[in-house]
Amino acid sequence: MKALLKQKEFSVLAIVIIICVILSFVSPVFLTVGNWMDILEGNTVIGILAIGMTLIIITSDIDVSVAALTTAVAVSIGFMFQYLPDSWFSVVLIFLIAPLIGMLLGAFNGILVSKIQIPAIVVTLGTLNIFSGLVLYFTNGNYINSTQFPQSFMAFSNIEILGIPILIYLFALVAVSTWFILKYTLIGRSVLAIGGNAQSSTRVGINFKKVKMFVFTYMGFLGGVAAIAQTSYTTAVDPNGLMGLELTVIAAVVLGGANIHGGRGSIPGTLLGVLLLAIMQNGMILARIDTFWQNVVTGAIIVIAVSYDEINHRRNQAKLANIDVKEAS
Amino acid sequence: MTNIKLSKESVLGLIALAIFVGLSLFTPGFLSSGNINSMMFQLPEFGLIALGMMVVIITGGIDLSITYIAAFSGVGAALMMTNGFGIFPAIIVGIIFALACGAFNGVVVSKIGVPPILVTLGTMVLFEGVILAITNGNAISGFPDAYSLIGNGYYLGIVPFSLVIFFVFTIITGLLLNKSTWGRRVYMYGSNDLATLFSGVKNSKVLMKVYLYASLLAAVSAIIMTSRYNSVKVDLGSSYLLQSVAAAVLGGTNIHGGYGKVMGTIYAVLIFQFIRNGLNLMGVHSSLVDVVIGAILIAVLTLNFFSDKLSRQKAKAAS
Amino acid sequence: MSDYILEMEHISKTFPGVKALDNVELKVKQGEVHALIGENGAGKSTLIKVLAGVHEADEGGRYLFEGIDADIHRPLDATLKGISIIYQDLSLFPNLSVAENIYIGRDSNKKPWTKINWKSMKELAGKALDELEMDIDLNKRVELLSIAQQQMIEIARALAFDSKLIVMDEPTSSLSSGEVEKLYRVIDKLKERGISVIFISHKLKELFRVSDRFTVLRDGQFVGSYDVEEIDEQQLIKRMVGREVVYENNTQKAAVGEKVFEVKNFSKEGNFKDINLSLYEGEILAVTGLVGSGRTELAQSIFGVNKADEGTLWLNGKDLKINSSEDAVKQGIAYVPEARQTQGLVLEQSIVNNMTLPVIDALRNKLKLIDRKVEKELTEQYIKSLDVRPSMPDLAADKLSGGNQQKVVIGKWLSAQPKLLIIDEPTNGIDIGAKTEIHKLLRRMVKEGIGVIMISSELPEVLSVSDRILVMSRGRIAGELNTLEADQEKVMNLALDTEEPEDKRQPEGAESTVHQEV
Amino acid sequence: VSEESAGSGGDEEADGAEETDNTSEEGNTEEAESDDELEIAVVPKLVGIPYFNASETGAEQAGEDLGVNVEYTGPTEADAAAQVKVIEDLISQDVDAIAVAPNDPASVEPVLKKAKENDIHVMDWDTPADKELVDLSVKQVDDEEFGRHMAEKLVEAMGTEEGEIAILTGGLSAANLNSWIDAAQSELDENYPDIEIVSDKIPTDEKQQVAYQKTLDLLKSYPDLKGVLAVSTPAPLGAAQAVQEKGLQDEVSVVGSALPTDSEPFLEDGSLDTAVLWNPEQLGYLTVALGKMLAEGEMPEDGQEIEGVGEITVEDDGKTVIMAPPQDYTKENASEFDF
Ligand SMILES: Nc1ncnc2c1ncn2[C@@H]1O[C@H](COP(=O)(O)OP(=O)(O)OP(=O)(O)O)[C@@H](O)[C@H]1O
Ligand SMILES: Nc1ncnc2c1ncn2[C@@H]1O[C@H](COP(=O)(O)OP(=O)(O)OP(=O)(O)O)[C@@H](O)[C@H]1O
Ligand SMILES: [Mg+2]
Ligand SMILES: [Mg+2]
Repeated sequence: MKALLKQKEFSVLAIVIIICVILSFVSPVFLTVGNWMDILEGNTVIGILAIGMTLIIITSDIDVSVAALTTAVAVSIGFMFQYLPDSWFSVVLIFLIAPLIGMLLGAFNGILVSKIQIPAIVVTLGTLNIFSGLVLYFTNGNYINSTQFPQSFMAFSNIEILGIPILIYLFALVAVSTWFILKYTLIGRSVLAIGGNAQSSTRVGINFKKVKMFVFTYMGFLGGVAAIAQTSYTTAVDPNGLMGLELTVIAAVVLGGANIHGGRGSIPGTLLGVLLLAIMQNGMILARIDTFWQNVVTGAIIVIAVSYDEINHRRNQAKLANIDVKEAS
Repeated sequence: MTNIKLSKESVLGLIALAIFVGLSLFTPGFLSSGNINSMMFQLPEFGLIALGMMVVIITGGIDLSITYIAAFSGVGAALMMTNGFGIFPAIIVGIIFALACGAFNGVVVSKIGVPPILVTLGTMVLFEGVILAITNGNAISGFPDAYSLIGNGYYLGIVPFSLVIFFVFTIITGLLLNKSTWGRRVYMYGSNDLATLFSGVKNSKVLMKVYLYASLLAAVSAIIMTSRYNSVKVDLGSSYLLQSVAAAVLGGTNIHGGYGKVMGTIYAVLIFQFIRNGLNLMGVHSSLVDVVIGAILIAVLTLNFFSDKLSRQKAKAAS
Repeated sequence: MSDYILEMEHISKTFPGVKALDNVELKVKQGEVHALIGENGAGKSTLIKVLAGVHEADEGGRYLFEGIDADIHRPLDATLKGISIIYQDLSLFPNLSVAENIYIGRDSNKKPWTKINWKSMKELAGKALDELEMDIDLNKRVELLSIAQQQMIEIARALAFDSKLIVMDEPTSSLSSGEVEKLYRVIDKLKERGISVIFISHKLKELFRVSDRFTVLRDGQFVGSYDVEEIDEQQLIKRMVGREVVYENNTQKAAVGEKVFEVKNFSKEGNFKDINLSLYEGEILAVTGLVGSGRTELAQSIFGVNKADEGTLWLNGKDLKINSSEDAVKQGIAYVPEARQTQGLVLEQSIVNNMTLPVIDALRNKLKLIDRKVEKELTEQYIKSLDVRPSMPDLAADKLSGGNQQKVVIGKWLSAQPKLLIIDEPTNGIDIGAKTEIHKLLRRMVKEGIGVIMISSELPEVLSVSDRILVMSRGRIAGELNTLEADQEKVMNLALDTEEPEDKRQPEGAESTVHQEV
Repeated sequence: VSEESAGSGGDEEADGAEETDNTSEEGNTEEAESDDELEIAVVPKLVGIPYFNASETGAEQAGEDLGVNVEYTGPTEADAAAQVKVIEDLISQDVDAIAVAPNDPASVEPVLKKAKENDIHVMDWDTPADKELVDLSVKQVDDEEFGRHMAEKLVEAMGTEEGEIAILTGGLSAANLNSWIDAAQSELDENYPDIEIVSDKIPTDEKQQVAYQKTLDLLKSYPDLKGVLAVSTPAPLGAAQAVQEKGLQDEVSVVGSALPTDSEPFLEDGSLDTAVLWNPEQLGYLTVALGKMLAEGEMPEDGQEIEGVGEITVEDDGKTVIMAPPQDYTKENASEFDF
């Protein structure tokens, strides 16, 4: 069933491997465990958001408000920190409240998309302005730094299990559970179904609006989780810190083989897309590429990757329509 | 069924008018000649980019690289002038730089068939990188005085010259879209590209021209901007990117393609202009201006939804 | 208590500006196969959509299922009551597996977090496919299947549902004859089990083969319901169209003139090979064969959308260089595709815009701008000569019924004044009335000097319309017949490929199973 | 990409932030009451970052102390075009003086000309605009001095005059960051030829997190790295965070421009050696004070004592005012400041 899907993922995988091989020749530290920990930990936020974005893109929508939404939640967390006691209870509470706030904001997007039927890119363009405007208005852009955090949260962010930072576990947990949802639950199936054919999905009784509602709310939920990850990673809340991240997130998802027209996309693919962007960032300095040329390289790799993928896709598509032509007798 | 019904665009025009009147009444200084004047100067650069974005959106695409195309074009013109060439060759080079970018987008979109949002996401980073590599991130400035007339001078002593340019390109865009065969094909392609292919339309040619035209508008905008600001840097006009998408969509352009009117986009650009200017004059915190813009975008589309629903119910009741 | 499982009475449905159904009645008995017939735009599909909860009927109707008020407001309600619909345009998920496609919808009323049991899903899907004697990998994605196989998946889904009433809207329009036979057997089985079937089709013979009762609609109105014993084909047609229609075979060979068009050594890997054909002035050349024999690919290669690997074209004394559809149109070749809605028309756009699309360059005034007036006049002229209804040039094409849409597509090409018209499945899904009109039109074009190549799978059509028949089989031309000497048997003998493919691997296509054409 | 001059990566204390709000509210009410008061507009590169918030606090305070109306407004992104629009709107409001911290000096030239034509006094602050055009130029420090000073501090912290160092910057296109970096590089070239800068300046998007990740990569890529010079306020914090995490306080020195309160946690354990900056609140205050003088037709003099700021330097041209020499914040003194 996944013959083609695998191929799509395969093309990213191939590019990732090629870059890895090059980098490991160029820089001896590239293939060290420490470097990979840094890469993974440093891309947890992008990764979590990209996983949520995958579901949205599968339903052929897009959400450009993710970074603003995540920042809004992070600022709320920072605000709450000032009132929370220094105990493990606070950390638990944050893990309950942050995703909840995220879900509320995501649900707002969801309602506008599903009930009012405004195209998602428009809705989220609007909420991007609204969320980030309000955040800046209320915070004035001021940092909330670690001196105001409960010690328990600092302790949480420093946890390492088997030498692996806690954030990587959080990332893995989000990835595995979302993969499970897509593959093994009805709602996950519905997400794929409405992306594959929206009209058919209503005919077989799938509640189109509810599913749209779900993907945006889930995106919000993950935005909440990402806000915790971001806060714990930088041990500060920076109201401008995630600005512009939404395009990176979208780039990661589509590099991972999700189809912007819907219906196709997978968690492993997205993880590869995140990884591709991550090692490119990481590799720029390791490979000692001239600062001023780094964007050229990044941009070129994105264009090449998406073109290669498209060409590949077409080739496979062409094979589909084959007729078993009779040989001359 | 054909009772007098205002088009989406006219309603938007009325909204723009209402905002204008409201602000004139309640915001001191809004209606002052100085303020009207400065709004006339501010309008063209953004309006041109929004028109370019609209044309791309009508084909069901999007051009995320458009502001970097503008910046690149500005860099081209600036380099020429700072190297002693005249204004005219500089403008030509600026336009050529932009068209080169547009052609690159066009080829990848139309020949390879990569979805525009992906192509331009990549070229956005790519063009930015190329500008950085050329300028090392520094601003280029110091243009001849005559050049600054394009963005700062007046036609006949009252109308900003840039506004005249904008007006001319608005008309050209309107004519091309509504009266030229290319424009017809753009709309048809935007609705169903397979059907145009099966009608003998060379889709790649249509698309190629779309990206070239958008980049031409970006170049014109860049010339006005560089002339107005007397300088160019990698982020020239970058804040117009998402705004131009918002303006096109607020103006009624269908984000999935097939529909979009010049007048709608112009009204949307006016609305944005009035709101920003008015709120600034009122001393509203600039973050809140963004909030208002976002809210208007959502509010207008929500209103559209409910009025559509209402008219559908009416039509039903009538028959 | 009646023995009707479904009773719909006084059903009306108004779309803005169109009364699609007007006081219609449909009553279906337990365990019967009930045919719903009517011309294009008569309202069959609309009635089915009301039945299914896709559309809500206007007030005042009565809709009972199993004797009680059906209370169906959305598709899920119908599904839960045991009503399955196989829509004209299918309802599959190309990105999901066969098993998922068959199973989907069964648990639409369950909680969203319910876990999917892949094992039981596959078991169930496997059983349904067995019943249809289909052997398809359950894990295969549906987009990899042929159209015919996809149609069968849709039927398997309805079977798997344990439905009490299954509606099939033109299920056979894309099936090969073998699969059609299979479908008949399945319908017989359903009948034995007491399941009711509503069957929509434009193929009358087929209807007489499977149906117990007919309900006829005309222009959104109920004409009547009849037992199969009490009515014959001619009477049925009369009731559908309100007049008598005679389907006459072409008995007179056209006076053949000069050669106008020639295809030489055309080949495209994986599509067709060594195609040579000629078209003479004054004749209609039919290209027929089984589904998947490569006719569409050949036509599209001539038209330039699918470039051939090798071979040359010759038209009216000139060799042609065709790299794109644009070139083809410029050289005077027109192509009416088989997929009317996706390839033939820009549905959201007006009739004018569609009709003038290929010739728009010629409709410019001195300023090189489109001359709206000329454009409109031209369109109105073709609307009139083709009798497109309603005759409103500014109406969006998606508001037209299938037959009228086809007329617009043909009008589009007439306005381009082509030298050669290739028309692919011209009457697929079109009612008898419109069908004969289109056939007459083809005749008229030939008389006016346009070369016509008609691709069709419907043998009666081929035999009645064409002058000469080319039969394709597995990407090659298997033979040529003069229509006057041809009959269905001869055509089928050529179309059936007796040789087995060397590669025994089952190709994606549906061409493998071979039965008699109807 | 935002590129504020030396935007604070800092954390205003919670009560500090509240204070800001209060003052601005009061400012607004004042505005409504008195129409005949002088109106001084102060335009930062962008609003909503800590550094410019601190200047705002100072500016509003000066407005209150000196009895002038202060309009502190700017774009939400450090975009030259957006900033020009703000200035144009201010001209429409007919203020008495406009002080601008240009995102791109050249791009504000035409609009400043226009302001002058409308009889508005124009000045620049934080980052210089075209010298010919402005009536007064307020500089927090001397750019050349500042850059060289940071380089010296870095060498001092490294304790050696040879080895590899890297330079982080807020953004590649920020003019004043570039001029500091250029000055620092000249200082190193001229006086410490054995110090090698390993790569071009590395942009950090004005984000602590990016500076952190880039520094981690640098530390891996150049294991012999001895020092990091981080220009733009979030950058030193990110660099220090990386050094702290890897426990390299003793091997790698970090020096850069940052606010003392933000730097404190890193100064404590030596992951950040010295933060060099000036007092942004004072800068805001001085800007308004000088704006008032200008509007009243006076010019400052060299060595003049400005209340609330201290003694200022006026350069030979008579219109470039330098607030104070750069200030070093270290482990020892950082806790004494509240910005
Ligand atoms: N959504 C709609 N909006 C407006 N008119 C519609 C709509 N759907 C159908 N119609 C109109 O209703 C009438 C009946 O259409 P319907 O599709 O039911 O015909 P049909 O009998 O199924 O024809 P065919 O044999 O071509 O499939 C047609 O005139 C059609 O144009
Ligand atoms: N859209 C499609 N997706 C997948 N397979 C397709 C598609 N269209 C055609 N095919 C497959 O391509 C093969 C050739 O089909 P094609 O339509 O050319 O045959 P044909 O001889 O024209 O028959 P017909 O026109 O009756 O379908 C068939 O196996 C068919 O299943
Ligand atoms: Mg129908
Ligand atoms: Mg075909």
